[in-house]
Amino acid sequence: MTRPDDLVRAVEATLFAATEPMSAEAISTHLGGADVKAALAQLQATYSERGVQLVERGRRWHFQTAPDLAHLLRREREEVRRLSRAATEVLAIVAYHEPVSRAEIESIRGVQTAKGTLDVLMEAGWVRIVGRRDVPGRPVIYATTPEFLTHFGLSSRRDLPGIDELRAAGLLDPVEDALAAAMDVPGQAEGEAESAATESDEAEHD
Amino acid sequence: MTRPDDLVRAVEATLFAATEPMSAEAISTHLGGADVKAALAQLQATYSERGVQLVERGRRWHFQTAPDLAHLLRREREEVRRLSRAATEVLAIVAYHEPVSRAEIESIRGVQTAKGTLDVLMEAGWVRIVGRRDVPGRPVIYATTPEFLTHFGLSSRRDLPGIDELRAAGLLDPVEDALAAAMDVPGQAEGEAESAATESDEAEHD
Amino acid sequence: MSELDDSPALTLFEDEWQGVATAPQDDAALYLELDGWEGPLDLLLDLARRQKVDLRRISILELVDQYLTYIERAEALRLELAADYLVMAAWLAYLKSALLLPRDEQADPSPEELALRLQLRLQRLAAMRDAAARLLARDRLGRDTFLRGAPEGLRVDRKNNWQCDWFALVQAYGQVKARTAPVVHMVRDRMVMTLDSALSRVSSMLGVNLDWMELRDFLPPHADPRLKRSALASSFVAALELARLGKAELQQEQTFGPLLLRGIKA
Repeated sequence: MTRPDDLVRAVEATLFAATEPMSAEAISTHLGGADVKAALAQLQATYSERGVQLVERGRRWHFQTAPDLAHLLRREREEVRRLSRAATEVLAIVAYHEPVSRAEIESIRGVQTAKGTLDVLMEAGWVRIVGRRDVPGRPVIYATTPEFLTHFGLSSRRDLPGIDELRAAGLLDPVEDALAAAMDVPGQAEGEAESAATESDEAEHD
Repeated sequence: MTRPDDLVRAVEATLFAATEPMSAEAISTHLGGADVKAALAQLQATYSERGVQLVERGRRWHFQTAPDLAHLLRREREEVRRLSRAATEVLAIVAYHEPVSRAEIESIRGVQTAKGTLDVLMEAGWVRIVGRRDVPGRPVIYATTPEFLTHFGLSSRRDLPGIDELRAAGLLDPVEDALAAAMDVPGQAEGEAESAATESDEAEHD
Repeated sequence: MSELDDSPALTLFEDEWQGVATAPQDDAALYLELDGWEGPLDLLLDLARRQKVDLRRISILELVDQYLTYIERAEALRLELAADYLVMAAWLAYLKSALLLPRDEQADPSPEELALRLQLRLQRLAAMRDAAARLLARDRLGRDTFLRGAPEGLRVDRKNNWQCDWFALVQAYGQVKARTAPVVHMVRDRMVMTLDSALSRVSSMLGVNLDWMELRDFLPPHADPRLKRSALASSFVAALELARLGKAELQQEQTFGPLLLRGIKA
C-alpha cells in the first residue's frame, strides 16, 4: 500500500482518535482549516472492504467495524438499550413523520402515549424537541437527532427503510387527507391536503 | 485496495473494537482458535505508512495514532484577547507599586479587585507572586515579570513615566474631562481637547 | 407496498419488545393476551392481519364481527377489559348496524366513510409497525457495528494570548491616580461689575441723552469678555430697576431683539 498523503493521514488519525463522530467542518477546524472533503472520500473508498469502515451518518463521520463481522464481535454484555414495543413504534413514527407532535403520534397509534415513552427516547439521545407547532395550544414537536442516524446506521433520513414507498403510497399523510382523496369529495379538504403537502415538504427539507 | 481475507478483516475489527491491547492468543481465542500471526503481520505492514498504526507492545497488540501525528491529539488553539480595563489598571498598579498585596491594589484603585483579574495577569505571564508581606495575615504580594518588561518594550520599570510626566501628558485629568475632550464637546474644553489630541498622537508614536 | 403489508416483521424482531403479544395463532392463547395489546386499534390490526389479505382489501364487517366476538368471549371469561376496548366495541357495533341497515341519507359521515377511516388508520399503524421492525433490524451501533474501543480522544486546549499596549497601561495608571486623587474645588476670583456701579453708570448716562439707546451702548468699554458678560447682566438689572422707579422706559421690538432704553424727565 502506498503512503497516503499527509492530509489523508491526518484525517485518518483524527477520526481514529475521536471519541465522537465528527462533521467535516469539525475535522477541518481541528486540522487548521484544511479542506477535508476529498480526503474523507478517499478514506471511505480505502476502507470500504476492510474490517473497519468509514461511514457518514447525518453529516458526521466515524470509523466502525464492518457490519458483516457482527457475529464475531458481539459482546456478552448487551450494550444496546432494549426498547419497549411502544417506544419502538413511537421512535418509528417520529422518524418517518418528523417533526411531529404527541397528539399526532397518538392519533396514529390509537392509544395514549405515556410521557415516559418519549422521555426514554430523548434520554437515549435519539429524539429531541425541535420547537412548537404554530396551532392553538402550540404543542411541542419532536424530531430525531444525528445520534439516531448514527445508532441505526443511516446516512440521512432518506435512508429510512421503505420511506419512499410509504410516501408514495400516501401512508405518511394524515388520515383526513387520504380520506378526502379516497372519497373524492371536492372541496372538502383541498386546503387541508395542501397544507399537509407543504408540511411534508418542510419535513423533507429537514 | 484489494479486499483482505476474512481472517485479516476479523483481526482488524477485533483490535479496533478492543478496549485494551490484546495478545495474539487472546485474539485467536476470540476468533475461535484461528492462527492470527500472519494476519497480524499483514495488518502491521498494511498500516505502517498510514495515519494509524498497528503496534506490538509487550506481546500485546493495539492500534494507535502514528507517532508523527501525535500532535493532532492535543491541539492548542490560541485566542487573542484584549485585557479588560480593570485588569489593565491592576497591572499598572502592580508595575508602579510592586511588590504589592491585593489589599493595597484595592486601596489604590478605590475598587474591589476580583481574584480572577490577578489570575488573568498571571496567566498572561506578566504578574507573579513574589512572596508574602510580613504583616498580620501574611498577604501574598505580587510583582511584574521579565516577560512584562519584554511585552511592553521596557528595559526596566524605571522606564515607566513618572507622575509628573503623566500629569504633563494630561493623563491625570479626570476621566470626564478626557472623555469630553475625546467627544469634542463644544465650549467645555476646546483648548484641552487640542492638547489631548496632541498627546495621544505622541503616545502612539512611542 | 405489498412488501410492507405482507411482511411478517411483527414476529421477526419481537425480542426487542417487552410484553409483546406474540400474535398467537390459537384462540385459547389469544384471550389471555389482552395485556399484550397496545389498545383496541392494535387488537384490531392483529385481527385484520389474521384475514391474511392486503389491508386495503380487508373486510370491515368481518373484522367488526371478530372484534365483537373477541370482546364477548373475554367478558365471558371474566377478563377485565379496559374501558377503551368497550368503547371501541360499542362504536363498531354501531358501525356494523349502519353498514347493514337500509341507507339513511341524512347520516353524516356515512358509514362507508367511517369504515374507510378505520381502514386508513389500520394501514397507517401497520406501516409504522413494519417500519419500526425494519429500523430495529438494521445494523445497530453497539450491537452489530462497533466504534473504536479505546480512542485516544482529541483535546483542544484553549490558550489566551492577552493583548495590552504601553499606552493603555500608562493611561490606566493615570486614570487610577486621577480618580482617587483628593478632589479640591478652586473658586477663582472673577472680574465683575457690581449692580451699584451699573445703576450709577446707567442713570448718569440716561441723564445726558433723551433718545432711545441700546442697552449694549451703556456698557463700559473693556477687552475682557468675562467682564463684558457681567456688565451686561448688571446693566440689564439696573435698567429694570430704573424702569420700576419710573426713571426710565424699556422697549424691545421682538424677542431677543435689541433692548432699547431712554430716560424719563422727572
